[in-house]
Amino acid sequence: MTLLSCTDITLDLGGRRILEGVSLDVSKAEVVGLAGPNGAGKTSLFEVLSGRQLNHGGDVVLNGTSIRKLPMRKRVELGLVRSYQRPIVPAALTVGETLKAARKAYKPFPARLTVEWAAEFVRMRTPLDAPTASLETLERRKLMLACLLLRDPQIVLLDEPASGLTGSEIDEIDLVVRKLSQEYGVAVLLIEHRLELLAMVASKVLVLDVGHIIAEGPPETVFTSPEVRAAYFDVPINADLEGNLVIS
Amino acid sequence: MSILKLTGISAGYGPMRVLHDLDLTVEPGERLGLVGLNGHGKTTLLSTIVGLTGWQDGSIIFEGKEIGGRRTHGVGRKTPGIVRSGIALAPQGDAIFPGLSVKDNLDSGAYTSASWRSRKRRRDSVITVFPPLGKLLKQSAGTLSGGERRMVSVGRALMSDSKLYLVDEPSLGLAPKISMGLVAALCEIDIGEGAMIIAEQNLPLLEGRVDRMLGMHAGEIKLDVGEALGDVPPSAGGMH
Amino acid sequence: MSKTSENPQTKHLVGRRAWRPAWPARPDRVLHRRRYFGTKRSVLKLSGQFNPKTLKREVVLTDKKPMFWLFGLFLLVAIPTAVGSERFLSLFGIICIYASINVMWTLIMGTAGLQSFATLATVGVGSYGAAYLSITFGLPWPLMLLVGLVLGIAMGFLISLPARRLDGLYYALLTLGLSEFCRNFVTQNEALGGKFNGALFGSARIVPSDMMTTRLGQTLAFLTTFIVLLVALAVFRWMNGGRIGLLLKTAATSKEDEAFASAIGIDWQRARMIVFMVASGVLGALGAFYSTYIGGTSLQIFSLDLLLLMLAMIVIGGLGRAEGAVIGTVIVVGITQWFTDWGPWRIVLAGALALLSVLYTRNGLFGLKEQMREIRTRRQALHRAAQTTKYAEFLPQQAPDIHDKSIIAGRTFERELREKLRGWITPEIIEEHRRSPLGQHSDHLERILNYFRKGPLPDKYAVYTEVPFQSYRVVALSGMPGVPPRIVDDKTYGSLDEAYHAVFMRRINDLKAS
Amino acid sequence: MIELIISAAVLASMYGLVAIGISFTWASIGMLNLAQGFIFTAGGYAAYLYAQTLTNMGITEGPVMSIGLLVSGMAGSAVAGLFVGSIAFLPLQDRANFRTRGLIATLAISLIGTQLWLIFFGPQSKPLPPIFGTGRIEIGSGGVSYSQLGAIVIATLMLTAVIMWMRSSRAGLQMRAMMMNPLGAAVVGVSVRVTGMRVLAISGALTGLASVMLAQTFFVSPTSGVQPLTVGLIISLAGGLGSIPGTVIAAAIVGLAEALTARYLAQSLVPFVLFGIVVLILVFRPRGLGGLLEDVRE
Repeated sequence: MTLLSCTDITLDLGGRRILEGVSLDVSKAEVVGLAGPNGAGKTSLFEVLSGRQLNHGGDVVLNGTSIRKLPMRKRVELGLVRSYQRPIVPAALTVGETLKAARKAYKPFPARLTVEWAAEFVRMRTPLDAPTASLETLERRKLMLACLLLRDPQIVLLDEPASGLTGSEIDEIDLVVRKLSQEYGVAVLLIEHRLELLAMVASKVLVLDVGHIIAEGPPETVFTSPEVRAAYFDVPINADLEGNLVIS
Repeated sequence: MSILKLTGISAGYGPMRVLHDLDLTVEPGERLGLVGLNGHGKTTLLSTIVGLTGWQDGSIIFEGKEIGGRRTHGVGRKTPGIVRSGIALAPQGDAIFPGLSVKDNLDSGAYTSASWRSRKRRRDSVITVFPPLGKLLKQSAGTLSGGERRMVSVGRALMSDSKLYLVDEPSLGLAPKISMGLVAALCEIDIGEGAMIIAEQNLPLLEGRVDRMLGMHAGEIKLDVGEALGDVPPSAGGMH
Repeated sequence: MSKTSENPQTKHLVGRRAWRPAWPARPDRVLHRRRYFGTKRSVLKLSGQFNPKTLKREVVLTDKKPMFWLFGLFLLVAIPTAVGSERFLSLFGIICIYASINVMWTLIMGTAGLQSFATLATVGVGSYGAAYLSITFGLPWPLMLLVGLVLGIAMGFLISLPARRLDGLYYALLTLGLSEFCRNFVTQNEALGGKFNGALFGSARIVPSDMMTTRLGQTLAFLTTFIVLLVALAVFRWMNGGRIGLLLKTAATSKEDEAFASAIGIDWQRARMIVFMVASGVLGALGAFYSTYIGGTSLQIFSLDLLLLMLAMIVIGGLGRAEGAVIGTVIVVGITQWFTDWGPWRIVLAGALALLSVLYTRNGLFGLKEQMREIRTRRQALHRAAQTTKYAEFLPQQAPDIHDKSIIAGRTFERELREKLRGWITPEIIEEHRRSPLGQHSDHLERILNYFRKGPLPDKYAVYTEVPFQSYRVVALSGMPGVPPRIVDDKTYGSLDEAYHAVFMRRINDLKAS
Repeated sequence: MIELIISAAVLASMYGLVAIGISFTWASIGMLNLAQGFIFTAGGYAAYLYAQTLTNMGITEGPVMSIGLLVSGMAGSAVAGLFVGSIAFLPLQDRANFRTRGLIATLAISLIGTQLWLIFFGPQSKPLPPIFGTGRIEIGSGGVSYSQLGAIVIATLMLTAVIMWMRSSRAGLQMRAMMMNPLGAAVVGVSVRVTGMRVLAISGALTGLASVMLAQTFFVSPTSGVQPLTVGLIISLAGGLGSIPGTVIAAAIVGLAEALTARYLAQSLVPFVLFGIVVLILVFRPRGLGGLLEDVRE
């Protein structure tokens, strides 16, 4: 059954049309991949879905009720959480305090054990009194994920969770994504540049280009479709900078 | 005489030491690729040359003049002087001027009197390198897309009368096809007797296009790049 | 979980051991925590430890702050009561009132992070409102305090309206103008003493005016101001140290922090408003208290100079800390009220102090210790960073954090080993392995294989048989029990030897890239 | 009617000078200069000292006096601006929390400065000799005094010159570049410190001009900088910090409002009206009339 769906999302920022008529559905425990060149509007779509950007056209529905007007924190309470592309953590706190703040963000507070579970789930390996400012990218991402997961979300929006990481670090994050959907039944909407990863974990992939969905479906069919290949790979050197298709 | 000679360069930010006693010589007319993974000191090396690191030590000789030395604070205080002596930098994250038009952005790169007087000609030559900018001259730089911003940033560096061009991560954050176009354009520019250093994480982008390729690992320069990184599958470092 | 744990790496550095008072534990008594009434907070942060020198158990006080607070507050109340002169009592009374206002201001600027300069305006509204009602309707002093509280909250509500829409700086300037606005309002208004330059006297007092001529009355009046300061400090602790304070700290410093806070579901705007309302209410009540203390109020409360002086107090002490607000007040009020015969020079001195602390300290007097420590660690780290090259096998960011030398030695060894092995990787070796992945090998290849074998589990690859003798895949082990291996790529291999060789090539690549 | 317009224009041009100084400083070096009141008085006192010297030499009017007054006022304020810069800008410029610390430092300077003027010049107001003579031009029913006309003309000329210079010259481009992105400016060879001091001197000079011309009617006293500072802040707020067109429009609105209120309501209501106007503007445009720059900066 459909968990999160959005229909006909349009978004204008600073006089530019960022998204136009974007619709998507995510079912329970499903991993949906979102790919597309830079500036295609992937992150903007996340801003709309998560409620950070409320001035948009179209509707967002979670569990059958419209959350079109709800601010971000209300959506978090309903079980829709997101991460950011930049590895942000509060600058003035320690790791332990950050987790405590996440636990006490709103009532009812989850048990302390849940926090420990979440920290273990993402395999955090940092002392609790370490200031968050000194953390590296991987640990920052893990801390963010732990804070999101201790509230038992139904759907997680991950914005390039592996950006800025290398080799084995990426594997750790990938592992979290897989475990989330396969073992805990959490739906994941994933922005990702590595198509080979999407091919393995996602059951459905959407490719955005200049605010439009240009392809949608199972990864095998999407990645072999000519439009996607044109947008992503087979490009003449003097490509149009806007990311428009230049099929010569 | 070499155009740039670094000896015993160490640099870092606060307690972090990012560069470890590295030496590097750049000859006139050379196009140099600097490859390595994230966090191994490529950006710091370029920042050190123009004095934008937290602290630094070691000698940097640019055209026979010492611009380095020991410095522990005052980030960027010497940068304008160094830049004016003939080093142009297109930094990571662009650092363009969002409220100015593209034309003004480019013009601001012409900071020596000679290049300021000939700014029209220089602007035209930048546009021949990056044709899409021609249509956008009047537009405010804040409304540009990522690829266009990067072009403005690199184009601004090209506007100056510099001997040494430093380009930091031309592909970062750009879709593969856009970064390919950008790097190709960079590698076609005629640098004459000057030199250019391109720092890049994505090795295949530079392969075969630059005169010399240096690998950076953990703050040291490893010369044998082909061997160290050549077999990494292209997708691993390609899309950050 | 939420308690901070000791970081083993930062403990027991030679010469850097923090001085902590310790006394022997009573073995006959189990150490139990005393708690503040009605809260889960313990009175003193005590922890048990074993002293290896004396071979005894000790109780250690980990946080000395409460002791300093107690001592400082005791001095604040004891000195004027003991001296007992009228000048001393009134000086310390003013110190207590200003300190309470500054503590609340700190709550607004530090905890809530709102750059509001309307503090004195709120105090003044409370003060004028209470004094006016008391003079006109004969309100007794407890009701005056209540009126002040209500007026303060109302004022806080009004001021907070633009806070959501305006940027920090615009908001600061707007509120800065508010005092000027209030001052004008009072001078225009006959009922509020506009004719007498805003002086409005004759309201009810806590200590009746006939008692104020006696030493007992003066002492009593001073003690009431001290109690007010205690109340303000308690409110500060309640707001800043509690849940709301933590939530606000999460969203404190930047837009990114705010993004993080909303991502984990914190309603920081509401928390900010709560703190602001509470602080405004207390400020209004403080204004009313001021009226009951001096029996009226005057225009001086709205003056820009007083606002600047109060800002100087906060800045000298250190923004964002209650102790900074109190000490700064003691210093500045001490200078300006005690050396009255210096004329304008005393204001110059206070201003110069504020200027110096802005120029040379990061966060006032109470930030000094931290600043010194930071300078020292930075020097040490710079020194170390500039001298050694041993750390080159780490990502440069990690090196200074590693205190255990054996880790560094171990990694150095690993690096040298890897470098040596890397030098042995030749096409011949690879060809040799391709020919026979198993069995007897040359010395170099055997050593390389041995290095691969002794590696930890999580980095290892394995061969997965899809169809026996037909199709094999390379998988990577997770290294965790219960977590299945994952498939690394979509290639399949026709024979086991090919698959073995593929694994070997992957590891060779890993070795080369390391 | 004419008189109303003229007095509005005088007020607008005077306040505009101060406000543009504040706005300009904020936008280019990120420091809100609350010592602008101190700089304002410095110009007034410099002109006063000049007038004193000339009077002692026996010259009481004429071009030497008039031009000298203007120049000495501008020079005095520019020097004061440099002084503020060397205390509050240069040492703090690349430290953490520069914005807050700069704001507090300038506040402290204005606190000290007022007291110092009080110590050295005493609390009495000092008059300045007339710059533009004392005549009037009669137009229809109303008339314009020379000093009003002179103030408008000189302020307009000065503002236009500065704006033109900002728009077209290379130094102007550098300053605008620094407003947008200090790192980028450093990369293209703009020294933040040198340019910052230049900006402070220029905005100081503009303030000094306003100071001398306002001193024609209001005299010079230790606290005479407070009113222009407050109104200047209000205008730069309403105009959107950093936006020159926005500031000019806001100055016009505020000047007109002040003239209208003073004429048809009461002089004492002026602060209320001004405050109301700025609140109204900020409610509908939280970043002021021309606060586009800030949007772009993010």
